[in-house]
Amino acid sequence: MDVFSLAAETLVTPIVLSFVLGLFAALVRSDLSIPEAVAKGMSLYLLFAIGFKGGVSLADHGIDLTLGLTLLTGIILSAAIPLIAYVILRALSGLSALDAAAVAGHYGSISIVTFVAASSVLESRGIPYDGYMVAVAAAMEAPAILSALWLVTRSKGGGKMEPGLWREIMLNGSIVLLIGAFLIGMITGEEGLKEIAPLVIAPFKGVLCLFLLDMGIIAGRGLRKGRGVLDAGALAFGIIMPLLGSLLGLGAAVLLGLPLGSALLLMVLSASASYIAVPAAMRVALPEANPSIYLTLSLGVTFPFNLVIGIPIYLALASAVIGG
Amino acid sequence: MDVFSLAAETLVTPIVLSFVLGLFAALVRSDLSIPEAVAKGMSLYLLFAIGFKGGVSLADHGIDLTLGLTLLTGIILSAAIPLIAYVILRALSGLSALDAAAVAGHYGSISIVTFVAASSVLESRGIPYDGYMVAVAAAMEAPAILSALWLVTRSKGGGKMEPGLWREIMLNGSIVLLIGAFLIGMITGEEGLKEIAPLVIAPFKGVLCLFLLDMGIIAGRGLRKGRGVLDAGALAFGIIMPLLGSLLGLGAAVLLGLPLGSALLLMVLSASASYIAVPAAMRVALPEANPSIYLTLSLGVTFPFNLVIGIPIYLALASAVIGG
Amino acid sequence: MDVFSLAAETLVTPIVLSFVLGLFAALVRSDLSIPEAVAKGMSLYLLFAIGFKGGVSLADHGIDLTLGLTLLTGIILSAAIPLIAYVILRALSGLSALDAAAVAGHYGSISIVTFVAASSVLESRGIPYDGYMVAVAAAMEAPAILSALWLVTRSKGGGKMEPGLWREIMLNGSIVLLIGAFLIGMITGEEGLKEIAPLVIAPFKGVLCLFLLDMGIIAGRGLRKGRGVLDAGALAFGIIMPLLGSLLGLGAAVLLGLPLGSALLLMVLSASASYIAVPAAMRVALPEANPSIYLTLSLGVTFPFNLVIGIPIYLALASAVIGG
Amino acid sequence: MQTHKAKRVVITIEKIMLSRLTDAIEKADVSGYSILPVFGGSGRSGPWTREDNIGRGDGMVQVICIIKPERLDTLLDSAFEVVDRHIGVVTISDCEVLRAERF
Amino acid sequence: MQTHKAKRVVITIEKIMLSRLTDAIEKADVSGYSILPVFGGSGRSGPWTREDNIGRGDGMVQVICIIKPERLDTLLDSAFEVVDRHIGVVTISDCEVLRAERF
Amino acid sequence: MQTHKAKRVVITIEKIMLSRLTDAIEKADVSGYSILPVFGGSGRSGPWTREDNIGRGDGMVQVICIIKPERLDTLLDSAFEVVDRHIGVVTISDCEVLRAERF
Ligand SMILES: Nc1ncnc2c1ncn2[C@@H]1O[C@H](COP(=O)(O)O)[C@@H](O)[C@H]1O
Ligand SMILES: Nc1ncnc2c1ncn2[C@@H]1O[C@H](COP(=O)(O)O)[C@@H](O)[C@H]1O
Ligand SMILES: Nc1ncnc2c1ncn2[C@@H]1O[C@H](COP(=O)(O)O)[C@@H](O)[C@H]1O
Ligand code: NA
Ligand code: NA
Ligand code: NA
Repeated sequence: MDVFSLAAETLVTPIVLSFVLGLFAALVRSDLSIPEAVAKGMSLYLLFAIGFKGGVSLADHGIDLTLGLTLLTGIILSAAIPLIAYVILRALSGLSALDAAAVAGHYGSISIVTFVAASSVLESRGIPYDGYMVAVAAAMEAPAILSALWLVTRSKGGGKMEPGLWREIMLNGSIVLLIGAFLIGMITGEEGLKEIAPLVIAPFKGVLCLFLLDMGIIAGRGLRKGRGVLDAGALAFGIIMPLLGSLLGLGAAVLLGLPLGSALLLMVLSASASYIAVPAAMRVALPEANPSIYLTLSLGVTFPFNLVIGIPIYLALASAVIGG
Repeated sequence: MDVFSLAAETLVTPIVLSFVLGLFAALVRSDLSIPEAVAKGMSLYLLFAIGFKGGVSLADHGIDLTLGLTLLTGIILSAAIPLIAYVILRALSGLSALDAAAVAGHYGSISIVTFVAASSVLESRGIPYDGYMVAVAAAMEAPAILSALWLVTRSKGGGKMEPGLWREIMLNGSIVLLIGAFLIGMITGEEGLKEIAPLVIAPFKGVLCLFLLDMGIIAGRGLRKGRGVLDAGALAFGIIMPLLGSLLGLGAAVLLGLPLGSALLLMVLSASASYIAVPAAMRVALPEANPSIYLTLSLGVTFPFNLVIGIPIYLALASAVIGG
Repeated sequence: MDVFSLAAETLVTPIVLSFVLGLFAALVRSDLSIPEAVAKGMSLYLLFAIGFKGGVSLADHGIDLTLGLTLLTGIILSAAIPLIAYVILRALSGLSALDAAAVAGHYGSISIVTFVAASSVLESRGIPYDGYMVAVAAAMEAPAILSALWLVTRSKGGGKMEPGLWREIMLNGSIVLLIGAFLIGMITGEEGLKEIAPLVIAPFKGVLCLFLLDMGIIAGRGLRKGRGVLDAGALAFGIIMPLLGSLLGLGAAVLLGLPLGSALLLMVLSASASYIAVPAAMRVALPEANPSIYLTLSLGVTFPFNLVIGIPIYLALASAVIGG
Repeated sequence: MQTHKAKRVVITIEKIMLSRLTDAIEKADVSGYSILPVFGGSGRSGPWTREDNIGRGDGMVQVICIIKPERLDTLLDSAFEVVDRHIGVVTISDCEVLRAERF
Repeated sequence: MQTHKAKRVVITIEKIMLSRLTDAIEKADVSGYSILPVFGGSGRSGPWTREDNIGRGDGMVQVICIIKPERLDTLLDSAFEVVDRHIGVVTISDCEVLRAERF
Repeated sequence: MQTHKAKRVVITIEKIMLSRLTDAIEKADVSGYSILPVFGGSGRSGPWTREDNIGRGDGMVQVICIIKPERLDTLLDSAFEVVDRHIGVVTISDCEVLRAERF
């Protein structure tokens, strides 16, 4: 199956269309909005569910060496990608060193919703993937922040690590919930899953739709406010970087000998950019960097690109290289 | 089956009893309340679910001429009913021209929860209805507002359309979500439904119960505060107008040749009164009109009447006239 | 099966582990938190669901004399336990008469989540219990408050019943919803249940997990702030009192001739302490009592004890005495 | 634009006491007030946030009354009766209002 | 620490009118404002809380502008046009600000 | 009713900086503060509302301290260190308090 029919097929799922609906609503300035508490509730639900399912599937398949190696690879990718991103960004766009470093940090980290969207594409095509990829996602969240701060210190000595910030990053609610639910899934296994499957499995995709509706609304509002903030070079970066990231992920997956499904997920993790954890850390550590720039790029450009076009491309690539 | 046993049967469903529980809680001044964000979240869920299901069912049955004609009829009903309501209200009650116009606007528009309650009665009796009735519901939301404003301008020159208000009405969150979900349902069809049915179908009635609990609480509080605001004539209007509206809806349904289920829904749309979209528009366009009057009538009198007594009456009427 | 393997088995359920996760997150000062509105929404859902299911099961099995007698027993236990608790607390700890009375009131009242956790243990072991135990839970909520206030008036004349407080307690949202849903379940029976089971049955345990996650977070924060507030005697009370309460409940259950499942639930009701209704009443009636003391004891000590260790012990005890 | 002298009274109080306080305010014939949610705080009884309690009942609110200066004492007396035994803060400051006919 | 004299204008208004008010404020060239949620209140049109409406749309908000004293009249004129026919309260008080270069 | 002179300091700051600010306030030995949620606003960095972000983390809050006048400078110094590089507004105004023994 070629990329285009894959993309077309991905495009007409309720998940992607819900995102498009939210985008549309925001762009025409409808007052459609999801209450803050409900959006946060849905994100807690999604994290709990994917963590739990990942843990259960690990319990089923057992722990092996690949797990450890893949975790390590994820950490290295997360730390290395910002350095590459920074160089590209400085070459392509007119962003200041500070803003470029802040943006770069986002691309080393990950978007868990893109990860979930990719796994649901895998599921609907019956391609298996390893449960521990959820743990890899968690491991890739933070290293990129360190790299971004290092880039800033190197270039002008600012951006020193505020006391307490490191603990805040490592113990932020999303990571704790994801890892915690993962462990609960691992411990309680299929037994536990049977009890709570009607909450964590059955309505999962529906909730994901509503969550993507919210993301569409917010991305759309960001685009309305952020237009003018990005030059053409920065925009190009928002498309080129995920493609490049996915290739790095693919290379790593081949080296690790990951099967198709897990390889796709590692590509998606490398290709996606953070829009929750990293922005929060940047506001504390680099308050002078302009949030409109990194949020518009990561949420307004790269996220939709990955969701709609990127995932099918990455899957076609991975199938071609790895087979399956 | 006669109206009374139908009414009795409707009355003892969890849906209606939840409303009664909420009403009771408010009237005895219990502090039972649903958080604002949760109530709004439930209403977004309900709109998404009914829009989506409507769209899927349209995709199944295809588009035909009746759809277009029914939409047009809905718009005409929505625009015409306020004029009739205004005349009756001025005759029956002591309300000022301004308040009467504001109330009239509510009765041309619709209550989506009443619509949903009626469709769930149809479903539990196995009576089919057309998916596009959801689109008719959306189309009937706004025209009534224009009629109400026209009534005011005619009578004393106030109530000019504030700039931006018209866009706000047409693109209000509920309409955008309902129509958007309808389109998503249409595009993704049964395939899409299968993916998110565990969210949009399975728990639907349960969520509706909790939502009606909330509506009962708010209606009860409104009745406690609003007592004294309505004279006997206005109260009578709150019962007579839905009956009259349902007859207009029935007439239109017969002309259009709608089958029993869809006819009932058109009756219910004509009979029900708005308590979300129209009040908001009135606060902007007619701030001098007293909100207690229109909210108490629409939510405290007509909504419970339709929910408990109206729907069975309309169904009996429609069965007698249309058969089925 | 002995207590230890029972405890181990209870310990590794998603429900208990979710609580532990929340506790952990709070103790390491993660910012993981459930939005207020979502937590309140979940508690409304849980109350509606258990009330409804209790009512349906009563409708199935019919009302008999035991119901009335058990209700009465529950009320007596709720009123009597604070007197015993007060004496023990004054003997064991250095708390003032006022604080001791406030704490005592909490132990006469109940924790509905502990009740639910116990019923889910019964369900997973296939041990039946009577639906009306939900009504007993509701009846045991308030009498303890009266006893606590009586203890205070007796000792120093403060704590007079503020006007309106009694109505507030009897008609507080939780009681109204629990009883109301119970009645709705009774009236609509299996028919009603079939309609809303996908909401009130299927995802119940999953929601309970997320709710316990929230309780773990709050209990953990309370423990962090409350350390230093309790002396060793008070801490000991937090373990001894539930054990003693469970014995009182067991004795009453034997006298009433309750079957194993219902006996366990009566034990759990007697053993558990309130952390919602009673604290609120105490803030109004006894504002000088220190909330850290009663909240830390009831939520930080007794609740986890019952959840993890207590329930298996009580079940072992009840099985030994009643058989089953 | 024409403005009028007024007093701004802010009462920070536990939410469970709110209805008692507004009853007292109304008894003092005060024509209007607004209630602001308080997210958290700290005082002699230590720090708290709204997310600290299961029932989430024990948060605080701020009740703000804009009143004519001559009404101040009556209001303070009524409010004090409710606030007295309970935790909370009462502050008074000067302000000007537009549209004084409104209160 | 160096402070600067400023005016604190608080406009309590229905949420549905908020975007019209902020448009007016921006037209008056006011450099900044903050919006506080209002949980409930009471006035000539009776008591209300945010939980009173199905759409929960008709709550109120407080818009707070800290401005240079010389800007006051322009702001009040613009705001008044929006508030005029609608319910709501406008108060003005004195304050000092840190970092006046910021507005 | 007996009242006492006090200062009302209002610090509008990003929520992510809140715990750092309250730590600083506590280090300055300030006896109490209240935190109000801010729903949205506008400033040099443009308009925002709490519903604008996925994580919904970057909203702002208002920290209100009622303090004895002689404590003002210590508080401002401590607060300024936290607010310095970050966006936010600090205002000071006069008020009277009931029950001054409380702080
Ligand atoms: N000096 C203060 N400034 C502002 N708010 C205060 C102050 N003192 C107390 N509060 C508020 O009132 C609550 C109770 O104070 P307290 O009675 O001292 O424990 C605190 O948690 C704060 O929300
Ligand atoms: N004197 C006042 N002090 C504080 N808030 C007020 C006052 N008067 C009115 N309000 C607020 O403005 C809203 C509308 O007032 P009104 O237009 O008088 O009904 C009330 O519900 C309050 O939230
Ligand atoms: N003059 C002002 N009056 C009230 N709030 C302000 C003012 N200026 C800034 N703010 C608040 O502080 C936030 C950040 O301001 P700024 O640093 O200027 O972007 C704004 O979004 C407002 O919430
Ligand atoms: Na990445
Ligand atoms: Na209608
Ligand atoms: Na008990």
